[in-house]
Amino acid sequence: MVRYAAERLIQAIIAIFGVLTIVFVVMHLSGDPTLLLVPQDASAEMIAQLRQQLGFDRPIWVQYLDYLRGLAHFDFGISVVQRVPAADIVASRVPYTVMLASGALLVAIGMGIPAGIVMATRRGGWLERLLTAIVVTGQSVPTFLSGIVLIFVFGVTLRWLPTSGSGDFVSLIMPSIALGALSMSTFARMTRISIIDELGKDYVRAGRARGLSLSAVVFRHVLRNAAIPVITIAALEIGNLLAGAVIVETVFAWPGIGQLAIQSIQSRDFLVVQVIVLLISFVYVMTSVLADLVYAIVDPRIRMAR
Amino acid sequence: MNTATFAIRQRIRRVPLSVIVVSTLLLVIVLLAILAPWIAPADPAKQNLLARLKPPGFELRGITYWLGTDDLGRDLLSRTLYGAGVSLSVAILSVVVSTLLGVTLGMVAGWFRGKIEVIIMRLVDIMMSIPAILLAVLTVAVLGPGFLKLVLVLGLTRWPRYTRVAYAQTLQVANLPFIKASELAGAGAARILFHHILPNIAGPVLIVTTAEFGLMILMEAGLSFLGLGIQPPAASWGSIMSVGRQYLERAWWIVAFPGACLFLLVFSVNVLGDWLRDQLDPRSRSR
Amino acid sequence: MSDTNNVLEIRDVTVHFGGRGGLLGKAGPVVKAVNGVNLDIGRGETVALVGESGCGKSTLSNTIVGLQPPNSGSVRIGGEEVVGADRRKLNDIRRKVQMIFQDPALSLDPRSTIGATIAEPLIVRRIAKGKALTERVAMLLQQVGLRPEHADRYPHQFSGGQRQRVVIARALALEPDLVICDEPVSALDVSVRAQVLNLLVALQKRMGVSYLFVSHDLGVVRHICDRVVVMYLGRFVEMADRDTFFSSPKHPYTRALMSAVPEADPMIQRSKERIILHGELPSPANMPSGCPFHTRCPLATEICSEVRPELTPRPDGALVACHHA
Amino acid sequence: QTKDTLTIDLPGDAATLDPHLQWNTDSYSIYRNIFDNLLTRDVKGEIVPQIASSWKYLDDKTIEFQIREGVTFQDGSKLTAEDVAFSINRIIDPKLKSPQLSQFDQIAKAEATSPTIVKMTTKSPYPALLAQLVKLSIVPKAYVEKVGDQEFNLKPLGSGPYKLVNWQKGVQSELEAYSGYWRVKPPFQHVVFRSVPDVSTRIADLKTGKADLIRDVPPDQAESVKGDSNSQILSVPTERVGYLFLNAQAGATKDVRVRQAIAYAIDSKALVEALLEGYGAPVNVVGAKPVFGYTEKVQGYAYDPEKAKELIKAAGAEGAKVEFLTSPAYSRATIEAIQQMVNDVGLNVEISSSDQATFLKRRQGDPANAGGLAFGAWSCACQDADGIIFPLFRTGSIWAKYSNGKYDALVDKARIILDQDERLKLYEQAYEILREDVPGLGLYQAYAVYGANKKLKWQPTANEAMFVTDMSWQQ
Amino acid sequence: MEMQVTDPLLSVDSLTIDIGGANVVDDVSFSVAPGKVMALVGESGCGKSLTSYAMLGLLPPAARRTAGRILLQGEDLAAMTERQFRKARGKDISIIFQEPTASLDPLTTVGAQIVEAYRAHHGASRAQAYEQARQMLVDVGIADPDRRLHQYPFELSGGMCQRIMISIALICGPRVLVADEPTTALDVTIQAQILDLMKKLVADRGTAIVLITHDMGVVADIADDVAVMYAGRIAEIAPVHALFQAPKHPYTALLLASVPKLEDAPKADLATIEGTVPTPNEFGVGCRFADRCPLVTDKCRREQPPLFDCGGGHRSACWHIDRMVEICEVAA
Ligand SMILES: Nc1ncnc2c1ncn2[C@@H]1O[C@H](COP(=O)(O)OP(=O)(O)OP(=O)(O)O)[C@@H](O)[C@H]1O
Ligand SMILES: Nc1ncnc2c1ncn2[C@@H]1O[C@H](COP(=O)(O)OP(=O)(O)OP(=O)(O)O)[C@@H](O)[C@H]1O
Ligand SMILES: [Mg+2]
Ligand SMILES: [Mg+2]
Repeated sequence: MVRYAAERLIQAIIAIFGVLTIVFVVMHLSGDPTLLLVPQDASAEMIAQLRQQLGFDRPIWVQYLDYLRGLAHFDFGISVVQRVPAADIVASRVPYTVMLASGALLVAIGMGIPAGIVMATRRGGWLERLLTAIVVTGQSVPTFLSGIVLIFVFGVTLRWLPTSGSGDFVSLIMPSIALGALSMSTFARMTRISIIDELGKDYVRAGRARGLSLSAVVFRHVLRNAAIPVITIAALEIGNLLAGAVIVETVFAWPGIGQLAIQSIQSRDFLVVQVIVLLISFVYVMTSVLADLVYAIVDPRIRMAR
Repeated sequence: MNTATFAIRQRIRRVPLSVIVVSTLLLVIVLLAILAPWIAPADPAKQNLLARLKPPGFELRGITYWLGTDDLGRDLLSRTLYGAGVSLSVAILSVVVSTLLGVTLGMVAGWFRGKIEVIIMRLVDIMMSIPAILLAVLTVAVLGPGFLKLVLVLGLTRWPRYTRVAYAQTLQVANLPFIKASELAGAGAARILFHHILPNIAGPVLIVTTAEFGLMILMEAGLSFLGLGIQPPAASWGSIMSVGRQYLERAWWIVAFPGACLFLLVFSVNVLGDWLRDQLDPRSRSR
Repeated sequence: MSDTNNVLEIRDVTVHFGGRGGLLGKAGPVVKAVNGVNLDIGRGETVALVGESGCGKSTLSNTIVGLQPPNSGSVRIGGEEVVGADRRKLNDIRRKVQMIFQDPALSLDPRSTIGATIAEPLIVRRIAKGKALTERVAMLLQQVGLRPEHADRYPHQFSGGQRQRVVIARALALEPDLVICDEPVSALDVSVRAQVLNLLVALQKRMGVSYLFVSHDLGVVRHICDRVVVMYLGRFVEMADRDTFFSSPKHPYTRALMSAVPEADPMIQRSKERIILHGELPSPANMPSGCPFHTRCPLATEICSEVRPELTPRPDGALVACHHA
Repeated sequence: QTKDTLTIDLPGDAATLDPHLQWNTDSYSIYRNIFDNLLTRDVKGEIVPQIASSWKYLDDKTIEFQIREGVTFQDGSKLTAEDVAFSINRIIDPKLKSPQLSQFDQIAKAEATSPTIVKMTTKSPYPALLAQLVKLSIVPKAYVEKVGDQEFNLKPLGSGPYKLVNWQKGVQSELEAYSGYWRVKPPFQHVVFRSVPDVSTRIADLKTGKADLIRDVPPDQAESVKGDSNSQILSVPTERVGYLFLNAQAGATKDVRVRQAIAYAIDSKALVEALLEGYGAPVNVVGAKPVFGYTEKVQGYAYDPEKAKELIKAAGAEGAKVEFLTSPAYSRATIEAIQQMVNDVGLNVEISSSDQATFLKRRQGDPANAGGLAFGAWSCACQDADGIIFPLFRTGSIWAKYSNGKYDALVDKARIILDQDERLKLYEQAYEILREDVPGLGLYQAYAVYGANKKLKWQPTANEAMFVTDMSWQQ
Repeated sequence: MEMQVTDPLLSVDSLTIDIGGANVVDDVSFSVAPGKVMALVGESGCGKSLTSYAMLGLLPPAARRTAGRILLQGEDLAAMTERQFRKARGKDISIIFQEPTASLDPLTTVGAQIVEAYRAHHGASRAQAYEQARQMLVDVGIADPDRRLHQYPFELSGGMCQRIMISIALICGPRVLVADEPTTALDVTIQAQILDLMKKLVADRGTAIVLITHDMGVVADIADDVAVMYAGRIAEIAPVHALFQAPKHPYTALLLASVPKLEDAPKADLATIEGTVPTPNEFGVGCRFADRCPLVTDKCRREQPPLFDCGGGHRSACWHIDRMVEICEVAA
């Protein structure tokens, strides 16, 4: 266990390091923020001067080493655009992102998995058709559209929910739905398929033969067996919900790191982007380690094979 | 007779009505997309600033705009028809790229384990932790916009999902006795992966693929929303919708028609995907 | 003992499970499935491996074909070492050895037709293709009592016994030197069993195949085998020629086995005397000291619980591991 | 009854609230209510005193400002000439790395010669000085030196009508009226600037009363605001000019006939009427009416596609590929409309959209890679032609992909003389050259369009500033 | 008649099961009285397992019961609600599946699966149920039951899994036990032990057993009556002694002849039955064994023989019961 954890940790660090390096290089290839910072009438010399002041004229590897040096002291640098520590900027957005991601995950898992179970066990009923329609809608409406439609319907027309805002529960509802809808569909479909796969197996018949109802067999045995692909998806979706929220956050003026990320990329605020990437890769690696652990908890064969 | 013919024989049995319906639908969509240049009533790029945001059925100088016009007075029907081709090819190409890459890597990682597993799975971690949007923006920044680059970005950002799914499923399937049996029969890794593991992990993979298919169209739409998708005057359903969202109140038809098409497409792909999956699973097929 | 003519040479093979500690830190007890066994099988010979369920027969079989790496020991097939062989080498060796798995339900790919399954070894070894392949498959199906039309069916469409025949057909497709048969006929009805046994024997006569034949059915064992090995808790306790074995079983466990064989005649069967084994059934995770059988042995004395008897030769050529037999 | 809290939706949050560090519209909209500037502009756009109560030129390069008395910072401390001199010297100090440095780099130094007098010297005669100083906010010397630059950015303190009480970065800035403000009594006790990037959401906020004022409503969405009984559109012509850049140094547009053809091809009236829905006015040069130097005397290009086609033919450029650079910052519809118009006369325009940073990098970089066309919406916030056509077309400037010695001489000269009539003439000549060479084409004067609650009374100004003190609430 | 002395616990009455349009099980009838063991033998694939699934109402989705009734303690199973049926399963009637490894949930410990079976019908606490399960494992001869209970199916050998299945089937003391090849994977000593356990159930509790097996030895050991199935139909049904001594159907006779015998030379050809079982879509109108039968006549191919009563509870579906002597010659 300890060895496995240590191995994973080292691999994770290498992976995160890889991410940082790739992003660093590509970001720097794509230009620097000087042009965006200067007033439009700045002269070429002025731009060069500011660039030099900000240190973007140095060779990329010097900047990279510099960055790493800072990183070694847990110094993530100061945003050239906002002139505050990059880590602070990102940190201030984390709570919002956590809220939104949890909300969306709740929608996705809370609705997706039960829907999948129902769709698998009630094949052919009207309930299955209704759920299918919902699932397909979730998969085929772009978030920028669903977001604004939600706002117009529930915010402007019905006035049930605030049109934008952040931090409180009511304003979390619509963004969570908009963001979670797609994942919800994915969960529902994956759950459905996995369960259908399992229902054909002999142990289901054996379970019923010992006097369990079909639903008892489903809940006690089938779900567990069907869990692996669903867990895989869950791990993928968590990372997705963190970084994939750009559009939802933009539409609902939700100040999460997705919005920050796109703004920082667009303003070439390198250090902020780096912190975000660091954070996302950390979370991603953690969830995938977690997923591996959960695989092992769910499936003793995987557990023993390690 | 080889394995393939053994397997393919009897494949098409009783095809349910729903599958026939959606296949027809899909075929129609694809045909419309391909035939767009011949059947579209107007040039999709032809603007008429005097006829902006006109509702379906609007007529001007003998031309009928069956689905209305957009904010530059272009014929929405023609744009939707042409947009189908763009959306479909983006989705198909990127799904194909990411499936091929992702599933192969996932199976290889799950089957060989060891070093190669670590390398592939960490690569997956790396790719997954770089937000897709960042990669998209940066790619456009470095390489410039364009259709192939779009496909490249989408394909490159999405393959790790297939890898994770294929990997997890492979781990499970690889322990089953029939895999060992085939190893004993002398089957090499390639054969085991593609003849035995692949069909047995195809269910979940197909789910991802069909889900991703719609998602790719949505991702392209998202990039269009951010101004980084297909370059105008070419249009995709996504870009039409991202324009239309500004005019939800004034001109609902702009989003409505491509939206409906997208719904039908995603629905058809899902139904077809599920059916295909069932075809791959002989147990549920003979039901 | 070492004879170059041997198809299989097993030396001191030991296989233990567990103990390493799972991912979640639960270090289970070590299951000593196979403990230092030695066995040679000559060309064209059939050796039966009998023993209680869970005594390590399948584990040993898996080890022989390289599916289960042993903790120690050596397995040579046709003179080539299986233990530690790389994939390519193993693949070469496996040409000569095939296995019929115990559980047919799980050893067939649910998504391949049985035709494809049987054809697989022929395809991958490039032995046949096209029409010849179809014919070979049809022939193999017929040999195991199935019909050529069955080739297009999937495993779930067969009964348990039919699946077992498919597994046999696949194993025989390559005409290997050695076939490890892990209870190949126990799921078959008697007439098909007879067919399969006839088939196995015919193949042996024709091609000199050797079999390691794991079975519970002593009737079958007597019919088909040249030599019998009795395994108990991961060890061989008796090894003898068929005739010697059946005429004078020596180990108390063997004798109990013999007496428990049901006769296919209600009159005889219901009046038969049986040696009933009492006492606690030990487990491979908690191996008793001394003779593994002493907890249930009617002849057990003090020495049995202290000293483990080794396989020792008896005048009639049998090897027996017992202090008293 | 007075309204206690005014909520304003901006497209973004302030990047910094240190007025010396940022010059983007959102930051400016907020911090300009926290800080007073040395000078300001009135509703008509004239430069008028603010912290400086008067000023006089001692010579071409020296100017003396009289500093207003009785002004206090929001911590109660007095604002003195020391603070003013400190502010000037701070922004020109390279150590601050201020991106605005280029606007003030003509200033050599400033010193407080008495508690109420600041003397400033420039490196050369600099007629645009006052226009630039309109952008200089006065910061408290003692406070800045005490807390340091970084802390000052987070907790700014100025002498303006509102003080910052809470800044949730990326979310909103909450301001509170400063009761000791010298000029007027601030009309609202609280002001909240929220960051709402999506315009549809801003409109929804306005309609539901979540916001009282929203900035940056695209003209074709104004309809939606007008249709709401509680909302109104406030708009004003600005000094911002929408223009088309034509690369005179590379590609098909290198041929002046092609550039002229493009100028004839564009129906800017249609653009204004159809796409801007009237929230814009045609212009004949690259400049707008509120700008000093703008002239009606130079003829614009009338829409004449036939002539355009002839010119293209003459240049042998039929079907030539022209890359049209753009970024999501610019109206997509306008770009596409221009593309179509130019294509209609026989060129082949391809739009290439990338993010703003990349757009700028290419647009300001090597001419060969700067695209044939690009759209721009230019405002120098100085209402002076020098702030427009000098950076856009003067040889060697980052934007110029054009070089004309005669033109350069004219704009260089106009830069350093102080006689306004003379300058007007020079700009007229310069505009005439630009008309001939078409390195850029003025399309329209942009309007600033705001959505507001019906009860909000406010006259927006040409410089797009948002002074809360100019607003009021009508019951 | 002996059969009428006690009411049968379970009777199957003209059961017909259809898969894809073919009657895979066709008009099968038999019954078991309390304390009796009915053995079901027959070629593999002849429909034994399907019959057993039908008895528990657990036919695979592809299969449909198209005719016939199954009566459990006189009650028609088809008339039961799903709820009643569920209550009955495991308690009134339980089954030992043929393929034990596949029939156990791979992700649940075997102990939990046994306990679950017990608790499905008894309001026992988990601890009590575990104690029961432990006892059950001892009864089926599994050493170290405490540890085994906490293991997963893949950690057990095939035979152990089979015994786990047996434990699950027996833990609630069913009135009727359907055992589908319960001892195939077991060595003879354990097999004997299991058979003893069954005999004890029969003797002590009057359990009725339907035993499906290929092992004629087991049949000889434990069965009271034997039904021989061929291609979905009952070929012959008789008390065990009668069947072994004087089979009245050619298939039975040939089947018995193919058991390896002591006096056979080693590796000599065993007697087999020529040909293969017809697939369900090849079933003709006549006797399904006709193609392989040494006694075949035209009538056999034309007409399906009914089950003739030969007295003493012995019935056979053959037109040529009187010519059985010939068979004995063929077999010898
Ligand atoms: N799910 C299914 N789909 C199609 N055919 C099936 C299915 N299950 C069983 N069959 C067919 O039904 C027939 C009877 O099967 P069954 O399992 O009852 O045989 P069995 O008598 O139990 O054989 P065995 O002794 O080998 O277990 C076989 O021919 C088999 O191929
Ligand atoms: N993967 C495994 N992990 C842990 N223990 C195992 C594993 N496989 C087998 N065992 C244990 O090893 C021992 C030997 O098992 P094996 O399958 O070889 O028995 P067997 O002789 O084939 O029995 P059967 O006749 O019942 O098939 C058993 O105690 C079993 O529980
Ligand atoms: Mg075994
Ligand atoms: Mg069966």
